[in-house]
Amino acid sequence: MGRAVSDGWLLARVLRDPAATAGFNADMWTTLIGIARAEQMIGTLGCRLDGLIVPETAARLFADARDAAEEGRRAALWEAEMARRALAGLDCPVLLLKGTAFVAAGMQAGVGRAIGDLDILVPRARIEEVEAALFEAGWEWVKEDAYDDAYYRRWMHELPPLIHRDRDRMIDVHHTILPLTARITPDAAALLADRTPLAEGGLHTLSRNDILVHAAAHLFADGDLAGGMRNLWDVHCLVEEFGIAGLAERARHHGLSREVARALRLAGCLYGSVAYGSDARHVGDALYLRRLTARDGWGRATRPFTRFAFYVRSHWLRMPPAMLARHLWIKWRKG
Amino acid sequence: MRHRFDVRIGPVGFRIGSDWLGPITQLEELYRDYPEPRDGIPDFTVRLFAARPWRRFVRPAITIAGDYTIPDAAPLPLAQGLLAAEMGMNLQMALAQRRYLLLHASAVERDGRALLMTGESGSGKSTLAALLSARGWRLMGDEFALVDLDDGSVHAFPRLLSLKNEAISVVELTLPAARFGPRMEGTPKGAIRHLVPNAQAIEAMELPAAPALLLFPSFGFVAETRPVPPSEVFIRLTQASTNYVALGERGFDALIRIVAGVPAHAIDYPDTASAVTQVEALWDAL
Amino acid sequence: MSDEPSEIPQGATRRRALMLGAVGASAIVSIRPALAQVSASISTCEIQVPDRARAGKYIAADGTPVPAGTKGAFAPASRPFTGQEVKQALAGGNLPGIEYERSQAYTKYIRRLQSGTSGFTCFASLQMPRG
Amino acid sequence: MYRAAAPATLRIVPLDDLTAIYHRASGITHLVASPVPELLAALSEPLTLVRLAKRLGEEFYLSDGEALAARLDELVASGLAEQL
Repeated sequence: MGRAVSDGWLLARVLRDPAATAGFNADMWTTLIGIARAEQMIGTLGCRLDGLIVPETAARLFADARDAAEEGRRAALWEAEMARRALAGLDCPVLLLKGTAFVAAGMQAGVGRAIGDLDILVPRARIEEVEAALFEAGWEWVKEDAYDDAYYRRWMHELPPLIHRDRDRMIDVHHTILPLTARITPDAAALLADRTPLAEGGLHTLSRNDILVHAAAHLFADGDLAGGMRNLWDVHCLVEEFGIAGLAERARHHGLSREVARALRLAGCLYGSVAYGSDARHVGDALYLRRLTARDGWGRATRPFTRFAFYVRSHWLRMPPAMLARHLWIKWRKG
Repeated sequence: MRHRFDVRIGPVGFRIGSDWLGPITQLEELYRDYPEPRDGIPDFTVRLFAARPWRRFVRPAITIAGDYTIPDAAPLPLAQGLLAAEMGMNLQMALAQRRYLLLHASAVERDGRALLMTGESGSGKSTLAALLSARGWRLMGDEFALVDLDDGSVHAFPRLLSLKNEAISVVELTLPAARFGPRMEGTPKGAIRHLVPNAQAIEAMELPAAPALLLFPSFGFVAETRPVPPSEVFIRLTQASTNYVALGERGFDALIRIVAGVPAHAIDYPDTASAVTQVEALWDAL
Repeated sequence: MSDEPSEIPQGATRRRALMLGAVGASAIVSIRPALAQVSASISTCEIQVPDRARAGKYIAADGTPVPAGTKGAFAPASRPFTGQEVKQALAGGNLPGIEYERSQAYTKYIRRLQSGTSGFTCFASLQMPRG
Repeated sequence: MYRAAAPATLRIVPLDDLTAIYHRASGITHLVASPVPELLAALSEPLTLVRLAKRLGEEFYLSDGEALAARLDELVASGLAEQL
C-alpha cells in the first residue's frame, strides 16, 4: 500500500489486492474491519481474504463473516423460492433483482454479499394480480401512513414494501428500475423481454447488461450513494465476470449512458476493474469518490457536507422541483 | 476517537472509544486485571460519543454506537458512562456474536461443570451468580453464556456484574471485600452498581466448562422447583438466545445438544437465601 | 370404528390413531428470531407499555414506570403498540389514538427498554440497519 | 398434489410430545406436533389429498379426516411441503 489511508480507500485497496494486507499491523486490521462492517462489506472482504495468511483473531472474524453471509444467502434464496411458489399460478414473468439475483445466478458479485430485502420486477400490467397472490401467501403491508402510501403508488417504481407475517422478511415489488418521477425513463418492457431464465424454478434475472444498467441507475440516478462502495463492488464484479459487450448501446437505449459510464469509471478507480476509461476521470468523479470513501477507522461516517450534498441531489433527481418542495414540506411537518 | 480502552473478556476482545475521559478511566480501573484483545485486534468496537458537538460539555449526553448499532437508543448522562460502555459491549455481542450460541444467562462453575441460569432481567440471575461465587463457585458470567458450537462446552464471559436496586445491598453485605464500581442512581433500570468478578473468575476465564444443570429462576414466589420438559426448554432457549436463528444449523445442533444432555428445572424462590439452598440442592442431586 | 379389529390382518400390529387436531388448531410453531435478526418484522412485533413485569404501573412524563394512580402519570396503554407505530413515534410522530403528552411519555418509556425485557427485542429490531 | 421437503433437507429430532425440525433449505426451525412428522413421511412422494388420506389409513386410524386439509395448508405455509 502507498501512504497509510484510514478511509474507504483502505477497504477498496484490500478488495482490489488482498495481498496488500501483508505487513498490516493490528491497528490497520482493526481499521479495515471497522470500515468493512460499516459499509456492510465484511462478508465480501472475508471471502476475498479467504486462504490468505492473516492474524488468527482476524481470521476468526472473517470466518464468522463468511458464515453470516452464507446464512444470509440461504435466507435470501428461500424468500425468492417462497415468492416463486406464491406467484407460480399467475404465469407471469418474475425477475429477481440486486443481491438475490446475484446469489441465485451464482455470480461473483454475490460472493459474501450482504442481502437485505427481496426485490422482484414484474410487468406493471400484472402488478395487482401479483399483489393479491402475495397477500394470499401471507405477505402484508408494512403499515406506512397515508401520505407515504399514496406517494409510493403514484410516484415510485415499486409497491409500498410488503412484509411476510411469519418470516419477518420484506419484499419490494418493482415494475421498473427508476421512480416514475425521475427525469430518465428506462424501457421497462425491454428489461422484461430480455430477461435471463435461472436454472430451475421459473424465476429470471435481468440480462447481464441490464443488471449493470440497473446497478448504475440505482447508484447515480436514484440513491444518495449510501452503500455506494458495495454497489460499485457489484459493478466491478459484473464487469470482470461478464465484460461490457453491447453495454454502451443498452445504456443509451435506457437513457442511462452517463450513469453507466460513471459507474464504470468509479469502479475502475476504486477496484481497478479492467480500465474502461477509468483512467480518464471526468469532472465530478473526485467528488463522488470523496463521498463514497467517507468513513474513518472507527466506522464513523465522515465528510458531512459532502454527504448532505448528495442527499439533496438524490431527491432532486427523483422529483420535479415543485413536487420535491411539497415532499420536503410534508416530511418536515411530520417531523 | 479522543479516548480509547481495549480489553478482552473471556474469548471476546473489545475496543471502546469515547469522547470523554471519564468512562475510560473507570473502565481502566475496574478491568485493570483483564488482558488485552488477542493479537491486539478486537472482535468488536464500541463508540461513546456526543450526538451534537456541544453535548460534550453542555449537559453531556452519551450516545452508544459501534460496529453494530441501535441509532435511536436513548442517550445516557455522562455520570452513567460506565453503564453506557457495558451496554455497548452487550449490544455488540447480542447483535453480532456468531462464534458461540449466545444464551442470555448467568453461569457459574464447579469441578469443571457449569450451572446455567436464564430468565428475563429481574429474575435474579445476576444476584444468584454473585452469591454463588461467594460460596466458592467460579463465576463465568452474569449476562451471556457462550455455548461452543463444536463441542457444546460453555465459555466464560465474566464482564462486570451489573447489580440492580435491592440486589446491590444484598451483595455488598455478602461480599464486603469485593471491588465495586460507582453507584449509579436513576438509570433506565433504577440504581445500578457494578461488581468486579473475583480473581478466581478472571484468572480462569479461559477455561470452558461442560454444562451440567440448566435453571429457570423466577423471583417472588413460594419456594418450588419443577423439571422442565425438553420441548419447553427448547422454546425457552431459542427465546433466551440472541443469535440462535442467525447461526442456522450449527445453532440447532448446539441447542439440541443442551436440551438432550442437560437436566433443566424451573425454580421459584421467595428470597435469595432460599434460592441458593434450592440451587445447591438440585446440584448435589445430580 | 367398532369393527376395527377385523380390519387388521392376522399378526399385524395394532394401528395407532393419528390425531389430526381441530381445523382451527395449529400443529407447527416456527421459531422467530430474537434480537439478533437484522430484518426483524416491524409490522408484527409488539411492545407493551408497560411490559408484563411492570403490568398495571403508570408511566410518568419522563417515561419511568410509577405506582398506579400517581398524579400526573399516565395509565398503561390499552393495547400493545406495533413496531411500525413505535418507529413512527420515535421518528417524532405520535402513537396512534393518543394525545401528545401521553405519547411522549410512552415513547420515553420505550426508549428506556433494555435488553432482557420482552419489548426490547422488538424495539431493537426496529433500529437494525437493513442491508 | 402435495410434496414434502426432501428428507435430506430436514433435521427431525423428537423431543417429547413435540418434535424439533430444522429445515436446511429455509434455515427455519419448526417445533411441530403429531401429525406433522407422519405427514412429512407420507409425502416423500407427491400425493393428492385423497391418496394421502388412503396412504395414512393403511398405517393409522384417522381421527378426523376434516382436519387433514387444514394440516396440509399449515405445512404448505411453513414451506415444509409444497403444493404442486
